[in-house]
Amino acid sequence: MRLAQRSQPLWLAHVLHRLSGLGLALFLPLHFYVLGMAMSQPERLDGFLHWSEAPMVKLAEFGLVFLLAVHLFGGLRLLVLEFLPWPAPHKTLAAGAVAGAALVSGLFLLNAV
Amino acid sequence: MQLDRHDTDILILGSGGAGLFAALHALQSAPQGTKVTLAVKGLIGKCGCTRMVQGGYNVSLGPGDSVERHFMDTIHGGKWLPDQDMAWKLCQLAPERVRELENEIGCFFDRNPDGTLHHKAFAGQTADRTVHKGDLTGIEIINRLMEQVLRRPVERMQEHRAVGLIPTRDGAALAGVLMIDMRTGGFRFVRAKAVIMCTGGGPTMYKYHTPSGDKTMDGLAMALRAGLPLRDMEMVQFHPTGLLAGAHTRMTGTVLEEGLRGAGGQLLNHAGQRFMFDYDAKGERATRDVVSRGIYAEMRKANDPEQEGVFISMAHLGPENVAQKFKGMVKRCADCGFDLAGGKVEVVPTAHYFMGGVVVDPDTRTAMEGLYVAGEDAGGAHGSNRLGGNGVANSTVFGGVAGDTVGAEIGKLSLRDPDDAILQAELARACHPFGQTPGHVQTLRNHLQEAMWDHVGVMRTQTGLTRGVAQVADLKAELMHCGVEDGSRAFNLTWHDWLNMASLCEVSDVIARAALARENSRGAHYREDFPDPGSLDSSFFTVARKDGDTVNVTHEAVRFTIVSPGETVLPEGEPETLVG
Amino acid sequence: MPASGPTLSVAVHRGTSDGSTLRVDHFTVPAHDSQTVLDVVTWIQQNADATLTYRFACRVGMCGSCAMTVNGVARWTCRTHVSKVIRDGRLEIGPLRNLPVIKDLAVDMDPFFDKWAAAGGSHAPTATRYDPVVDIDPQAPERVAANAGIECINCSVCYASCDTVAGNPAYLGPAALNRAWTLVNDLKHADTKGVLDVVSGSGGCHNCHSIGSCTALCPNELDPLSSIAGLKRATTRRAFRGR
Amino acid sequence: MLTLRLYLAQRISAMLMVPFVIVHLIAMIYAIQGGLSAAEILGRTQGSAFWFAFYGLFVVAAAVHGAIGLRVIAAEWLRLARGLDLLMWAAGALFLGLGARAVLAVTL
Ligand SMILES: Cc1cc2nc3c(=O)[nH]c(=O)nc-3n(C[C@H](O)[C@H](O)[C@H](O)COP(=O)(O)OP(=O)(O)OC[C@H]3O[C@@H](n4cnc5c(N)ncnc54)[C@H](O)[C@@H]3O)c2cc1C
Ligand code: HEM
Ligand code: SF4
Ligand code: F3S
Ligand code: FES
Repeated sequence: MRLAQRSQPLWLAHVLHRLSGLGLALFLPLHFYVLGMAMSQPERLDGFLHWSEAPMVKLAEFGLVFLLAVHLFGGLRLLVLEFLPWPAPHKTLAAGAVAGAALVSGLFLLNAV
Repeated sequence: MQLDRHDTDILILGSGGAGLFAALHALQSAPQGTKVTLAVKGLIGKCGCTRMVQGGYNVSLGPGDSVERHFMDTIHGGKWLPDQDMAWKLCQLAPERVRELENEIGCFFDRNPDGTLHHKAFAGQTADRTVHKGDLTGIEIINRLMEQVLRRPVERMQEHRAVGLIPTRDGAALAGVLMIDMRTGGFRFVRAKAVIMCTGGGPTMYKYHTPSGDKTMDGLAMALRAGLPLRDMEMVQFHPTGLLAGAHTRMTGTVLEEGLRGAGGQLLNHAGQRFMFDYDAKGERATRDVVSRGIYAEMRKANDPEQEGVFISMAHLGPENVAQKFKGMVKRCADCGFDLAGGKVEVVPTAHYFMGGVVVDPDTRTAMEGLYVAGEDAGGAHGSNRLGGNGVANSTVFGGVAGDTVGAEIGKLSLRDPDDAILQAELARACHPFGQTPGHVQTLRNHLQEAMWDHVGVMRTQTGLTRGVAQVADLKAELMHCGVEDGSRAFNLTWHDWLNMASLCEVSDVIARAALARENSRGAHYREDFPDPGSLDSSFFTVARKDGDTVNVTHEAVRFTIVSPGETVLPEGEPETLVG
Repeated sequence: MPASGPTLSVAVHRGTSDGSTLRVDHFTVPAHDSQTVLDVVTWIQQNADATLTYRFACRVGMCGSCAMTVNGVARWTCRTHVSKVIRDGRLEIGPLRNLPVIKDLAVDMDPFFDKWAAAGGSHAPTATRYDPVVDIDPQAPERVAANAGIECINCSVCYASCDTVAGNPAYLGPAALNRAWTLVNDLKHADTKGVLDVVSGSGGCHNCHSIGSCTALCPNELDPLSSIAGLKRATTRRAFRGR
Repeated sequence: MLTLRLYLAQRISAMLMVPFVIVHLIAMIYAIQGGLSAAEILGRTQGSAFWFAFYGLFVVAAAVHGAIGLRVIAAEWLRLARGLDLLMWAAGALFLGLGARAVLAVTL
């Protein structure tokens, strides 16, 4: 049976947060690895950064900032929920977090293009 | 046939207020190492009626109230028929039990703004003495009790249905209980040094009824077959306002709370007119039995198949106000499609509580060694009528008493061997439907419920009751030819429907016969052909016993051991009532 | 039984947890105005398939024994009007998730109650039946917090709806933790420390990801999500106070 | 499988990262204007004690936070029971090792 309870906003917020966290955790080693090149082979780092002009890489980069923004606001939402004894309107909080994340990544996208 | 055998020291049947308190008190008062087993037809704490208690618990802890006052109200409410020693014990121990619930079990009873216990008013009482947790008091009491039991070393037999009390060969004592493990469909015979029966009666043989679906008079049917005397069996309490939503829904019959009438709710007949003032000066605020009879009379007058019941209307009190004050009720009605706050809801009297039961002494002992009975299964404490709030007091007080009594006596009791012939007969009885061609059990149940409602219900006559007895006998015979498919017996609800129906038929017969035997009108029992209450001084109660294949009903005089009609135990100068 | 008049098309999940006999049966059930999902199931057992197993007791939303999965959502079936959940004339009814199935629509609720007990879920007395009932200010913040969560009917709807329970069998789950929170706020409770200890353990409140299906679906409108957040705060505060 | 201690570590590291991430995001939005180059990055960060401390702490927090996060996901989505600790420590070590190298590379 399809689990229809999963269409409630807080469930979506949770999954979004988890996927963004997972994405970040997988990307992070790669990011570090690339930056680490600055020490041993700066020219390869530059080479890499040149690619970043390519649309594909731009998209990926945008994706990462998006993930970070989504995860940041989702995380802030959770921290507020857990540590400030606010009453029930959690859904508003979730919506706010999504809006914030959209704003930041939108800004980034505008800047990037 | 496969029969699993099992031994224990103390076996408790049922997990309502009586069963759970029996378990806790047995553990407290029996010697270390005594094995306590709790067997129940449903899940522990999740079945039975104690959980459904809404109004609350009567206890004389309020300002100015006293055990004496609570006792006198109970005697007056029961129209001088209660066993006075039991009624006294009920009122006397209720304060201790409420303190135990609050202090040891952890209940959250509602408080006044100054922090003291809140006592609300309940009909027919001369003091505000009903403690409660909102209007879901039963959930609070049973959840807290259940938690205490779950964390203690109690052997659990959930979804185990007791089907027969099996005596020893000489018949003097109880050897054990035959049960069906409902989940596997297998039989299990449990020997015990002592059995505390708390299966909670339950008048669900009426077309409209309030109790939990698992309650079908199994305990009283078993006691009857075991030859035990049953008293006050004609006394069925009807609640005036049960929801009427059609025969196809289990919602039908469920209670719309008393407080609706208390707050000013109006009852309207088929013509849309108020009628209760034709029957009583207090109108809708009259006592349960009076209002039930008023509604029943109006229904009979109209005799309208399109609209069986009458309407309760609250809208004149302001829908928002009603929705706020009776939040739970309004939501419950809304869930099944009715607008209680703004519209009208069809209601009908509904069988609510069974005053009759096994004859016990005030310490819950029965005529059979090793068998103790407490709660709604036991007769005597309420006489002909139960005060609202005395039901849960009765089950918790006497459940605890049973646990204490058994705990103290268990050392002198031992395991006994059953009469194998009776054991085999009970096994055969339970398996009977598998030998017949499958039929439709529910149709028979519907017919039984119609017959009891029409002939052995709110208002009774000799002709009607006689017809009732005959119809019940016919249905019993039909049931014996109505089979159940013998596929898998594991969790086979239809088999249990059949067994439920068998218990209900047996007890329905006794109710009708006891009602025939009482040729006057007291409390819940109303005879149109004998509307007079009879002389109070020569009050009697009925005692029914199985004798071969029939049931004999005799009269026994009420013993006024504490107070006689016309007297009171209230100290001189005490006002008649504390409520204004 | 042939049905005249409007009907519902009902799919019912059958079988036991061991999976050997899992199947879905289809029934056509007469539709009525006031009809709950429990009534639909009852009709099937009484008129179409006498072997169908389900559980109920009170039939008015007080005992919490009738919960099932209805069109993908866990619900108390005795208080769920068909019109509220029906989709295109169809109902799909299965047992609750996250609990072993005994047969058809009846699940084994023992794991749920074992966790209730494991979360410290019972009162530890500070007084006896021979002491007076203590005064408690109904407006005291603790009492208000406890009252908000106390009226749980242990129906398991929240437990069945929680994805954390599904993924993490050791997790105590929303109902047990909600009860623990009421105990932390129970001014008469003797063992607050014990409760905070067990909810800090490996199956404890810190596993909750605030998914909130519990609060969204509790038929009694309780808010386990917030209760659990309360436990998280209380345990965190205690950790920093170094006790 | 989160106990109080893991939970606290994850939440504290998360709180710590909030300012880091915000500053980092602003810096990135600013930095990508006109394209990125190794020199540009290094010119901003190399030899700066501030950026060393900033990214150093960021990496430590991210390592702790990410490792615990992966542990939770592995437990719930992959139903791993044993090996959770190993996975967590390994992930943490990887984050920390690569991260330290990166921080050193851009700030030394
Ligand atoms: C809707 C409603 C509202 C009520 N409101 C109030 C109120 O406000 N105040 C008040 O004082 N009283 C009230 N009552 C009455 C009160 O609930 C009962 O008087 C009391 O709870 C009975 O307790 P008990 O323990 O005897 O039985 P129950 O609580 O009914 O328990 C009976 C137990 O026995 C089990 N059982 C039954 N048959 C078998 C079998 N064959 N084998 C094994 N186990 C079996 C059942 O499953 C159940 O666990 C109300 C009743 C109803 C129905
Ligand atoms: C602004 C910074 C961050 C904040 C406020 C933050 C906040 C949080 C919070 C509160 C959680 C717990 C979620 C839950 O229990 O459901 C979490 C989980 C997680 N975080 Fe972060 N985080 C941040 C940065 C990061 C980074 C940089 C990574 C990458 C390594 C990351 C990876 C994860 C992972 C993998 C999880 C587990 C997801 C889950 O349990 O559903 N986070 N984060
Ligand atoms: S919290 Fe709500 S959903 Fe969960 S068991 Fe209690 S009543 Fe049911
Ligand atoms: S659905 Fe589960 S994850 Fe937490 S908020 Fe409720 S318990
Ligand atoms: S049957 Fe009791 S809650 Fe539904």
